[in-house]
Amino acid sequence: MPTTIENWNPGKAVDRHPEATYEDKERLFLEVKNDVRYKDFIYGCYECGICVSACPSARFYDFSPRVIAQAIAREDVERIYDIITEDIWNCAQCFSCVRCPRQNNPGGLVTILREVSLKNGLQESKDALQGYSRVIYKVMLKGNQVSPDMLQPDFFPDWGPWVQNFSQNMHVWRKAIPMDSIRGLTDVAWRTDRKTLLELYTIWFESGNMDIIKELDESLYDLLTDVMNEELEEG
Amino acid sequence: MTELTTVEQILERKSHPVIRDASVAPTDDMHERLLDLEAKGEIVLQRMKGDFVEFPTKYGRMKKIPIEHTWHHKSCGHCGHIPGYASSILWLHRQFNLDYHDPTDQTSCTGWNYYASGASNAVGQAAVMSRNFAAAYETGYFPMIHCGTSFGHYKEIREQLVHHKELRDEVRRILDKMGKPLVIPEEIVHYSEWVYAMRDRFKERQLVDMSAITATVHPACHYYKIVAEDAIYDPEIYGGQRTAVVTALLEKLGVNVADYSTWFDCCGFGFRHVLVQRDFTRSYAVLRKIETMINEANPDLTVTHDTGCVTTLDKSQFAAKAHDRKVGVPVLSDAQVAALAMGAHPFRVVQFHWHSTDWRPFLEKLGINWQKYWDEFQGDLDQIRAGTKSGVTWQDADTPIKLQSI
Amino acid sequence: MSNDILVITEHMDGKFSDVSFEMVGKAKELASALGGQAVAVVVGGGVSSNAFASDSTIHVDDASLANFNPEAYGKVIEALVKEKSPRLVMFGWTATGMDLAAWLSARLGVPCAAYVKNIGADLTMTCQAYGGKMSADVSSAGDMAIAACLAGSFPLEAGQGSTAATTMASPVSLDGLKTKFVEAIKPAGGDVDITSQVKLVSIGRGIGGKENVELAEELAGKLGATVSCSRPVVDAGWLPRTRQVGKSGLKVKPKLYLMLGISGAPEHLEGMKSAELIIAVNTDKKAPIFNVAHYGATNDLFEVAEAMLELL
Amino acid sequence: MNIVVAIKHIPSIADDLPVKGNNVDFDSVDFVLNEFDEQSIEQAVLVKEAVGGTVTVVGVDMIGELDGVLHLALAKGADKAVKITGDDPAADSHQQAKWLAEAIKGMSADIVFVGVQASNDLDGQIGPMIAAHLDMPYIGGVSSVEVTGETATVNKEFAGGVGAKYAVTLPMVVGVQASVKPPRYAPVSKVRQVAQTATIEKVAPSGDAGSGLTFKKMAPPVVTGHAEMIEGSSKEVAAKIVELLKSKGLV
Amino acid sequence: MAGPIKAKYVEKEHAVVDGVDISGHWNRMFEPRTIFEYTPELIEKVADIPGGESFANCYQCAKCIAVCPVDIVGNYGPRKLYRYAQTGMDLTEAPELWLCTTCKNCLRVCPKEVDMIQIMPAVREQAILTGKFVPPELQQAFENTAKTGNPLGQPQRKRDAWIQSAGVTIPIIKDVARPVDVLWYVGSYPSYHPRGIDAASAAARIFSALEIDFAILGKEEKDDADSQRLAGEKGLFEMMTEYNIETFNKYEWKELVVTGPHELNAFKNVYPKHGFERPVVHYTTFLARYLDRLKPLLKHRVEKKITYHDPCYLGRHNGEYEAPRKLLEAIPGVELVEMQRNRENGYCCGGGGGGMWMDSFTAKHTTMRLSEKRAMEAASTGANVLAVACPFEVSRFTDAVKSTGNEHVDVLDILELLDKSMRGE
Amino acid sequence: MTSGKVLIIGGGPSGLEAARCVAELDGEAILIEKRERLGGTPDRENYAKLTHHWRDASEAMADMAAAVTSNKNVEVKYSAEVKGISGSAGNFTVEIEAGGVAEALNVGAVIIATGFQHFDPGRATQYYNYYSFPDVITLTDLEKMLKEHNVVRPSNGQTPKKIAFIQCVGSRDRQIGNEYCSKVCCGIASKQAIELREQIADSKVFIFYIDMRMYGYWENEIYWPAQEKYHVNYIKGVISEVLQKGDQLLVRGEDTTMSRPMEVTMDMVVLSVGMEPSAGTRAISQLLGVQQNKYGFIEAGGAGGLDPVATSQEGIFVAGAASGPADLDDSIAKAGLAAARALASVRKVMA
Repeated sequence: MPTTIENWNPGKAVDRHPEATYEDKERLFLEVKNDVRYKDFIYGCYECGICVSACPSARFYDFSPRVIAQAIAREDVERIYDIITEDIWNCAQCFSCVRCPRQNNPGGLVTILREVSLKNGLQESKDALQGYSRVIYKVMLKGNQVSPDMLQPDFFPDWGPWVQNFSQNMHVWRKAIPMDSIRGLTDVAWRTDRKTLLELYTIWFESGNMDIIKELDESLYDLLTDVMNEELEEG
Repeated sequence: MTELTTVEQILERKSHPVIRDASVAPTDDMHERLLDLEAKGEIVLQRMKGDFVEFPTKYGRMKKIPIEHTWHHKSCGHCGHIPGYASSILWLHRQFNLDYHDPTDQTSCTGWNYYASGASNAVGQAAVMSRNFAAAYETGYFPMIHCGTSFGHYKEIREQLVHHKELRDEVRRILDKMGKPLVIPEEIVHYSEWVYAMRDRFKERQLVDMSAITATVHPACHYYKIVAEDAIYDPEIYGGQRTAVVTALLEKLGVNVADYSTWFDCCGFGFRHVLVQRDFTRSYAVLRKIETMINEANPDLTVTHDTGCVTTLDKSQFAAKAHDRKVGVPVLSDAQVAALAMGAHPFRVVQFHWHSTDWRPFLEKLGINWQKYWDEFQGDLDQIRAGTKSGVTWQDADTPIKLQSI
Repeated sequence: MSNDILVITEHMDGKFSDVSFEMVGKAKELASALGGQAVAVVVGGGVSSNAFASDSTIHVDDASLANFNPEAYGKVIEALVKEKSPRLVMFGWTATGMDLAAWLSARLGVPCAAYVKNIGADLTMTCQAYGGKMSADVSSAGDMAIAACLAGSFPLEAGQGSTAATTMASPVSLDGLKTKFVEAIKPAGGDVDITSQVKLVSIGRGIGGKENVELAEELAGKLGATVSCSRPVVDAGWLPRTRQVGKSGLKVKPKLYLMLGISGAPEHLEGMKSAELIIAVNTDKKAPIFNVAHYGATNDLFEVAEAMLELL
Repeated sequence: MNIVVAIKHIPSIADDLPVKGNNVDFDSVDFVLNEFDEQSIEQAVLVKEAVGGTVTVVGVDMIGELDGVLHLALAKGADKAVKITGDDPAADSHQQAKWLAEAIKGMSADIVFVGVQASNDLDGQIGPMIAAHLDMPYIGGVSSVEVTGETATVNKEFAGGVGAKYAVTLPMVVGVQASVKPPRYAPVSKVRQVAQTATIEKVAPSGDAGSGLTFKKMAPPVVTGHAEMIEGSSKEVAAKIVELLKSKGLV
Repeated sequence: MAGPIKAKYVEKEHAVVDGVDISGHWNRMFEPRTIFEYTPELIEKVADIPGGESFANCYQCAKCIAVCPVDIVGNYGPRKLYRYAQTGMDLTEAPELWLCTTCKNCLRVCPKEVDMIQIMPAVREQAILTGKFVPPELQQAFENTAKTGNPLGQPQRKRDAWIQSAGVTIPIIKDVARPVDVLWYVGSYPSYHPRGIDAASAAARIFSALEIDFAILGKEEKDDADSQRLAGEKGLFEMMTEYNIETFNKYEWKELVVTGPHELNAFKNVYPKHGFERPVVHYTTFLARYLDRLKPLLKHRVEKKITYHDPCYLGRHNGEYEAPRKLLEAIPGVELVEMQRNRENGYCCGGGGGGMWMDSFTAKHTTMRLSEKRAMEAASTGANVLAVACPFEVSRFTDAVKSTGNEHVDVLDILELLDKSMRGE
Repeated sequence: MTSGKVLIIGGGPSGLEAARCVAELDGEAILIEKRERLGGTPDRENYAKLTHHWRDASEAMADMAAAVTSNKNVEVKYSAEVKGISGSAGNFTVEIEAGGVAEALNVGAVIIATGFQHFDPGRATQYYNYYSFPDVITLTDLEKMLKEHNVVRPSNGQTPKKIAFIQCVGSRDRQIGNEYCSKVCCGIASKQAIELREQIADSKVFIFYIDMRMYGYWENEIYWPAQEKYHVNYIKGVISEVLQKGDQLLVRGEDTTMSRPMEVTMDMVVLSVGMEPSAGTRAISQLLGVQQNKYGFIEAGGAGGLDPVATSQEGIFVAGAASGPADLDDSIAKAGLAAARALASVRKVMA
């Protein structure tokens, strides 16, 4: 096909994601806009750059909370789709950007964008969270986000010889902690009552969280629902 | 009176900073809305039972900090990766015989996962918070949050619950299923605020001279950036321009607090990044924080008050050695520093062995013979290995030790 | 005066260059026609000099001649030529022969022809001239002449043999030389040896600038080839000398020689013409390379390269 | 340090060369500076910039147009220009070398640079011949020159990327293959300024030294073969080349 | 570019620290994107060069970016140059110095009159005079112009060789030895470039058919060097100017007709500063005057859909937009369609300001050639002929239609189209 | 008792202009001023040059004061403050204390011209460290140094070579409650930047801004010359914080046109502080019972919104920056209008 002005895309043309229709992009935006938090998170942006000033991601990535706020303030549906598919996973969620003199909350907008991305099963979010699902599994099932046994030397060589030392001594070190709620536990951070976990499972189901997990990773969903349902039935 | 030069006039003017007036605070006071909701019967507002003290927040509103009868909302990161952090907080309570509750009817706030993955939603997050607060309420103890992210996250959820009826209704529907009321405590309290409140009492019982130590402070983003008006500020600390927690403690304990230009920057934790994208976390922690601190302040120690920050700043230093970056600053929490000052055992309580950046020079500078205590602790471990001891207990750890110098 | 023909052979790293054998072969042919002898001259040591099919071989061996030294070699050859008084002295038109042939010519007042491609029985020399744009037939006045011959002009095998050499000491004193050999310079380490490559993508001046070398690298990468070049590319600093094909560079014999923007100066042709498949892309349809290449195209090299990248 | 650059003004080979009798029709060709001389001038100026001294450029004025070339050399950093009023477009290398050597003799040159070769070196290069006449050592094929005191250290290139380093007691003649850096650009304003202010010393040719060669014939070479031309757009050409490579098992 | 946001990083392929293998991404460290210093002195450096003053005027309104032809295929434009200079780019040493085609579209819209037509030649001249980087291709064109009188490096004595192929007698002014009405300045590309020769031959035939009393300079003609001037070689321009003025003044003629817009610009706008003030006209303007006589000659229909590309130096620089269109409309059968960017906002072919000789250099810093962009625009109109009126353009666009896969679009000079209609080929 | 007199509160530019206008329209004016001298903020804060014709500020204020003090229709009371008010339009009794002496004035109308005060950069945490770092100063601090032709770094007395202005300090910021634009800071900063470049030839001057708000002729008279002639560097992107780095100041922000974070050292940082209602304006509003807007300025505009000097109280008018950020043009224009409206109101009652 000859290259013409219509099909040539030098990389700066508006439509970076022709694979999605405008209607799809608009639908995602409306989901974002309909979030209860939306109007607390965006007022308008006059491009002062204060949000970028302390943004850790902007130091290394071509990432800009200002652009995110501006795109959303303008309701630039195309650009917002670019952000959903390209930018949001670089945010460190530190909320340094909330110093915004307009009281926008770009980090909060990213939170909503991420949720929408997941809820709609966008491939980019699946890719971004690929290595992370074991943590989701842990938090949803155990009620703790991290546990000592997650610190495998193979996954953390960049933390130095400490990781090997730790991993060799984990069991005995865990017993040498004076707190009763922690002592001896290696697969969770602290001891949690079974009743507490059942309540947590109830929340996951009732809040619609499980639907998000289903979009993200079906097999993870199956795994979690099996365990949770079984427990809930027993409980 | 002689006429002041222009420069003298400028400097004179600068010597009288304005004390902030709560009446012109740009944000609304949440507490009035909470009282409204309580009055309408929409929520249960949990009040502090025991002693409390009050301190000004960013815009001058006074915040109540409970001293005792506290329900310790533990942090996943503390308990999972830096247990000496959690045990130091409790150890400090025990030193003053302050009544506290270390619950097992507690889940994580799940904020870490939420900020990392977005794999949850506002309702889910609010329900988790409310469930935990309801669990605390049932015990009668007042929640004290260990984790900076939980603290910030809960502050934000509180805003959302207060502002959005539909959210309250949805959360209440879920809580009803487990027979729990929708409870919001009258203040959301971070443990570092308690440490701040207790600093004079710590000072009274200080056993270790810390005047040889130069330390930098990393204020935790989620403590003071999320719902910024609900963090403690003190006109005496940085002229009220930065949060006072941590810094005030260190100054009280006689530590020389040194400033550095990237104090406002995040640690680089990134939630998901620290687990699966550590190139970013490492670069940020080293280039923006550790190296800057070394260049500008050359500290013996850096002190912070959140889970993620301790982990990130401590663990990220190692790999940067491959590029000959300047690293080697041990990282502790304010609670650990306070405990150490009061004679907590470096290993049984403070659990230094969970920290990766070399802490020995720091202890040596404090005049602490760490080897002696390490040997002692190894004895504990040997017994545990041999099965003659089930573990280290408060009994082993409670008594302050007369720290032996080198 | 004799009808002998002296062939000044050349060698490096213990091996004689091809042109030495080629000249000896030609000298034999000419000498037999003239009724003289073909005498191979070997200057310097470290080489087995019984390698030629010459009528005789003189080997001047002296420690100070171990490495090529134009001043020392010149003195030795001048003395030998004076002594032997041959009809023709043959040099290779090479990096070493170039330093000597014209010098000797001026020293002795003897005619010299360069770029010699052929020598007739009457000693008429056919020379390449004006960058290959011309061919000239010249004859020389006087009893002695010097011919500096282009490599590849005569068959190689005819010169190969095993005539026993007569070794002799230097006929002149080599004291007080102003020129000192310091050290050999080997090709920069780490870089590829283009002479051993099966496929080469070779670029010339037409590549335009250093920044465009990348395109050739990319194409070579896709082809499993290595990038080589002509002299101007090296002179401009766009590629290291180790990549230069041609007389002053390396002689290559790859299975594929894909040329981009090389017009085909004779010096370059000399280095690559025995490649098995030569494809040349050059916008100048009159470029001499098309006389040597097997396939040619006159399109823009960048476009062709980019289009090939897409296809590969 | 007296640095001399001997240059050659030679027929341009950018175009077909017309023949007249048994030689090139010199009246109908453009003359240009030998391209190796551009390298040689650059190398000379670089040496001057490194150790100080003056650069004198000398050449034989073949057709009365050498001034432009000399001005260019001056604009690029040469200090003095000398032209030998040869006025014989057919003067061969032997003749030019003789004239140049005679002219250089009076210059007390410490080092003489020449372009290693030229496309009209039918009777050999001028460098070694100048060296022979001046009784100086010569090294050709040089790609770098460094002068310290009385010694020049030069790198000579052989085939195959191999080279050798020589230390030569000055004076000497250097045949430059390539200067260490590519020849610099001389802005025309500078050249013109030079043209207005510079004086070019004229020297009458001295010494007779023909090559002793007689041209029996001069003609374009007989084309032995020609490439099979691939026609079409660049994309088509690329496709055909790729196809060809595939058919030969080369990709 | 689309796709994930990349950060710059360093990582060691092999790294073992304290006995732990952290090779590769385990030790990766990012590099900051932060601006650590501003360099206003680099703006002043440009503004201090005579001609560069207006560079400092920019207040970042960005109107220029929308119309800058280079930005459309890359990341460029006066506003950006100002910012780059403010953040560390020394324009005298940066590749950006050579990307501007002096198309003048930015000046057309600039509220602060930041004048790249003055700035670029001035700074480039500075770069050249101080021996800074000059793109090798451009250096070659300069050297060719200085040595051979034309940027192509073709022999001067062959300057009039093309007239053999014109099929009509083309008088050389030296030979006619009498005053003529029109001195036709053919130009370098029409004299040497095969596609240029096609247009020159067509022009000769048209002039003859119109019975115009004209002559050319033949071997005495040399390049106008205006583009070399804009590329920074003012000295070269002045040298050529002196020669050309002297040559023009040697003969008696009434009007100078030029084939190329760059020559028009040189002789009409710049030569007067050197004392040459004579009537100069582009061939389109000239022929448009003869429309009445021309129309009857255009006997053959040219059934083509034609789009016309405004040369920057004919249009924006010299205000001629209509004559070319009138000529095209005069050809029977022609349907004239406009590209979106036309007349004042015409898109640049990339050949101006020395761009003609920096194609591979420019290609390195843009996503596609300007000529390709324009060829695509032309193809998008559905035209099957792209008509041009600048000798740079025929060769540029002929390449461009091929490389963008639009070979079905013929690139023809208006002269060729008129000639076609006249002769019926 | 009805009175034809007009009381003008405040002796700054708008009070002076109001008094002059009342007098010139053959009215009687009483001008009360809290300080011992006239001239208002330009005088008190040692303004150097005005943006109008680059006039010397003291000279200009002296001219304005002279026009009032030399007019017999105006009575000026110094060290005077309002203590209470009663009555209504046409018949106000205003209790004042002048020079320690209490007094009751019977006036027909009141014009409030109590002006503004500069935003105090310590009022809210903006991380600019005005109170921590000596070399962080405000526009007014710099103004005085410029006036004295002695611009130095307060920390060490040395001449600063790199100076940054930070715009919108205390303005346009929901976080500190001042959402409005203070209108003059862009012009003043640019004016000072020109003066800096004149006084310190080898200085580099930067202005970090959100957008440059240059009303009317300030564009061509100040902004363009600042950039074109004086090569002041305008960088879009405001500074988020000022930090110490060695003996210099590090300013951090985003360069928004480059879309890159920036972190640059400076010798001196000037905070372009905006306007807030003066303490006098706040107090007078309370005292006179006129409505204030959410920022504390006097709510002006009247019912239709097009009466820029009307307050919520009949017979009480407002002039100058007491009703919101205003430049000298605005202040003086409003003063004239207030004078006319006040006179008209008392004459209506008198008639």
